[in-house]
Amino acid sequence: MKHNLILRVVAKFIIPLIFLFALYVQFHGDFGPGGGFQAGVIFSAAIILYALVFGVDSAKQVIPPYALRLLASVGVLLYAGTGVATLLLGGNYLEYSVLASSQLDGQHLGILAIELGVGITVMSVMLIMFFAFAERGRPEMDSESELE
Amino acid sequence: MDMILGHYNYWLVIIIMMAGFYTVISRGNLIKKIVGLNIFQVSVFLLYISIGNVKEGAVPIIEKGVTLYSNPLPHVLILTAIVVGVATTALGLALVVRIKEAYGSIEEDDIHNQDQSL
Amino acid sequence: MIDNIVDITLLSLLAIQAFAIIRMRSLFAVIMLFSGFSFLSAGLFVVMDAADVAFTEAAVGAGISTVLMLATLALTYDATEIDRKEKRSTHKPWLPLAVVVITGALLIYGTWDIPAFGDPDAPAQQHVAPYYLEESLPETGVQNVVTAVLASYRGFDTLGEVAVIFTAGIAVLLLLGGRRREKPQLEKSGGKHEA
Amino acid sequence: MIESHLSLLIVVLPLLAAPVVAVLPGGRLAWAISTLVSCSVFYLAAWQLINVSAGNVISYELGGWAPPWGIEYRIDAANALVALIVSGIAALTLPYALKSVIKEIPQRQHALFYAAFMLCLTGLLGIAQTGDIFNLFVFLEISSLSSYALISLGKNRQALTAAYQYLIMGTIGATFFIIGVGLLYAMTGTLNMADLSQRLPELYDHRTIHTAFAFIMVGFALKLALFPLHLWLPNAYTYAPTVVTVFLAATSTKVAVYVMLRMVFTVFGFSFIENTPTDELFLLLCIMGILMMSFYAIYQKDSKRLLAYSSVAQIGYMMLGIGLGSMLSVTATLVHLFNHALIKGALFMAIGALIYRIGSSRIEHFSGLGKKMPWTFAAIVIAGLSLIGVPGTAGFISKWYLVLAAIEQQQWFIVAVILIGSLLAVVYVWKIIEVLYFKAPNETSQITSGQNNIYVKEAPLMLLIPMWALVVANVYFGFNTELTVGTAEQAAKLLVPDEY
Repeated sequence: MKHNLILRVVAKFIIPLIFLFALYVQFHGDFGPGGGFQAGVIFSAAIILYALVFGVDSAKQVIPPYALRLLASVGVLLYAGTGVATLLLGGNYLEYSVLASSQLDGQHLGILAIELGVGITVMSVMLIMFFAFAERGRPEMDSESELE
Repeated sequence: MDMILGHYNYWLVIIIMMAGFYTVISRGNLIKKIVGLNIFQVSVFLLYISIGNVKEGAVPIIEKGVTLYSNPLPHVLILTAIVVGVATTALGLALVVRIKEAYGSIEEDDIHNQDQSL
Repeated sequence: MIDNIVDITLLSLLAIQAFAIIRMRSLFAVIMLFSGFSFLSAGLFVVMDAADVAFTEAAVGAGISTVLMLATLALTYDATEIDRKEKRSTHKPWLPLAVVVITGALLIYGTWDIPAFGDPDAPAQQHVAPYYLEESLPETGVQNVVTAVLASYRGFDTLGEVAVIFTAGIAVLLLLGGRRREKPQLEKSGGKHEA
Repeated sequence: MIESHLSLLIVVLPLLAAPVVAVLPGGRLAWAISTLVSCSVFYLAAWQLINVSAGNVISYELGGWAPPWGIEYRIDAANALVALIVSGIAALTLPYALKSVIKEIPQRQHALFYAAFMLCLTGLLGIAQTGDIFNLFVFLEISSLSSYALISLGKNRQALTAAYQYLIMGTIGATFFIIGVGLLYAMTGTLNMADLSQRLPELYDHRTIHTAFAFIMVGFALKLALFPLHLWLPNAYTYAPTVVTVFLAATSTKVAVYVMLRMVFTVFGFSFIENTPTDELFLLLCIMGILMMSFYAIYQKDSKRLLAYSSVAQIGYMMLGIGLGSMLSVTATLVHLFNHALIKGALFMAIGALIYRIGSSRIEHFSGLGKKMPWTFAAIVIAGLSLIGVPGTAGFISKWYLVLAAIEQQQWFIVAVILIGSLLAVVYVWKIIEVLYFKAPNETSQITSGQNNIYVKEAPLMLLIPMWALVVANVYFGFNTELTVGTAEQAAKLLVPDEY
């Protein structure tokens, strides 16, 4: 499959669109359906598609596994850290209203931060899972074609 | 009749739920058990969303001119539950892969026999 | 009425799929059916006005879960076994059947007093939820009430949810991240992505 | 500032520690951070207990939203006692873990191991602290998922099947629980426990509420391994790494018992339970569980499995207190919950020390070790006496209160069962002690460990100190009952209304 020209060209065209869509879902959750979780899944789907078409190894060069582990942690810390920030600013845990001068701005900022945290963690964990399963099967068969 | 119209939804959901539950507790194949567990959970999601449904209600995204919305709280709970569900599935499947590597089988009976013969 | 018909049709299809999954012994077919099951339930969520849930169920149930199940199938059966079938169970199905029938009967008994489907006067629609619908826009500035409740009113649940996902990531790394036990010649690729 | 956010920090500190620990390169630093965090959490939990010991209730609004719209932490003496025991056991298990983990788990997994441990702690503490029934489910799943992963790390391949079995049973339990919660929500529209307890009494005769109750009870009976839903527990405890067994045996089922208490007494109210056959059913299952599981324990050849069956029997004692439903019996449940954590913690740590030296947990391989490892042996004897319920130990106090509660209601049969259970405990504790002390060190039976018992040395100090801290606690709380019984009575007053 690594040599299928049409697939490679189409993938190259589609993957940026998926990224764009993921970003839209990430930041549009305030107005329509969507949010960090869905965006994270879509974002990881783009990279999984990349891995399927161009091989797991080249996908790993894009995002090395240790970076994924780091990112998963960063997402959780971003979320939990937002709560700590509100504590330090004198509010209760996750009381976003204290983050800015007005309640609405504070809420907006807080929700933005935690949704980002959710998105980052979900994306990295999905990829961690995908790579873990893909790696496990590699020696026995061409895992890419099996996983499709 | 009112009873049926008002409750058919719950009853159908319960039937699906029990089909999933039966798959989990009666099948010996470890992958199929996980599939059953997923069906069981999805039908619980359906139960929650049914509870939050309001006739003629709209999707709970505030818009001018709309007065009747569906209940957003069950949606929130189920979003969380879906995530918990996929986390459980992933962990369960990872265990299945390891069990296969250790026992050479993912059938409960085979595994049981191997452990007994030790 | 149209809603009801769509609702009944989708639910019946879901029930048929669920029963087909019990009967079916080819695991590949089971997983594919499950994927369809998830997708169909996402459709049902849309019918019941839960757009966010539908979106997530489609991405997770029909997407991630299915991919992981297929990956597991690929890892646990030889590629040459075209029809990867579960073994026929040697146990009598009576005990699980009895458990399921009792549980189901109890649940149906329990729905007898539950408010009718879609009833706008049900306690669930009257107690906490109206506050969210009225106050979330002025208090949080978010139009999507589901997002407002998820991220702000019940933000701590969502933190827990992120922790659950994180736990699953750690668990998968613990289970599959290392090298295999029995195939030493393959260790190089197995352990490479470990830091 | 900390004062007002105390109850929150107890849960958030380990949650913050987990992602940090997960990315550390080595195990030592991860261990140090985890230990530091659990010690601070223990300190905070002690502080919290002092704050509520006067009978007042702390309420903390997460996100600054008032309940029932936001999630609330609601701490009274019962929560504080459970949080104290969970964090206390964690603070003692982690120092013990350092050596044990190095021996049992591959080096590159250490950081992830401690991260999973922190997450498990987060989950258990989150359950203990929360006043919101759905938030409870979320934290239950954090603790469950991390437990599955931790159990699967055991050396034998049976650890994998044990973890899988636990995963299936645990998830069914959790799903039953949320079905129950969903039905409650349909009838009341709220998820806040205090709010639920206000709204439920007028709905007592609704069938939906009865069903919801049944599902929540079955769900948690699975989680706490109430006989006959205990099938996952013996395997899980037997095959998990030592440290994991110590921690889970001392905390996980205890937290589930606490949830049971909370559901029965706070959310539904015991007057609801009395009108259903639930309390009689509880008593029946507990009696059967105590007798049958104690018998099972006697016939085990593996020391960890023996203690696991004993745990299932002990859970029967705790649930007896719930089934009797009086102030005295609830006090007994809470005291036993606390004491049993100390007992099983100490026993599993001591068995772990033996495993550390000889690499096997089978009782026949322990022959003669009592003289080679006198401190470990003494710990087993004292904790074993406490498990039996000999006067002068913590175990006596809880059984004493349970017997009093049974006598108060003139349930002579239950008194008899408690005494028979104790006699059976004498038999199975003796079985270990006999091999340890009275059998000569056997040179030929050590096939699995590859060494013979003659050259075995006493366990290292890092294992002995936490073990003995628990042993001393077992004796201390056998004489000084102010903390345990005092707090439990305080909690029981809030849980059981005055008419009893």
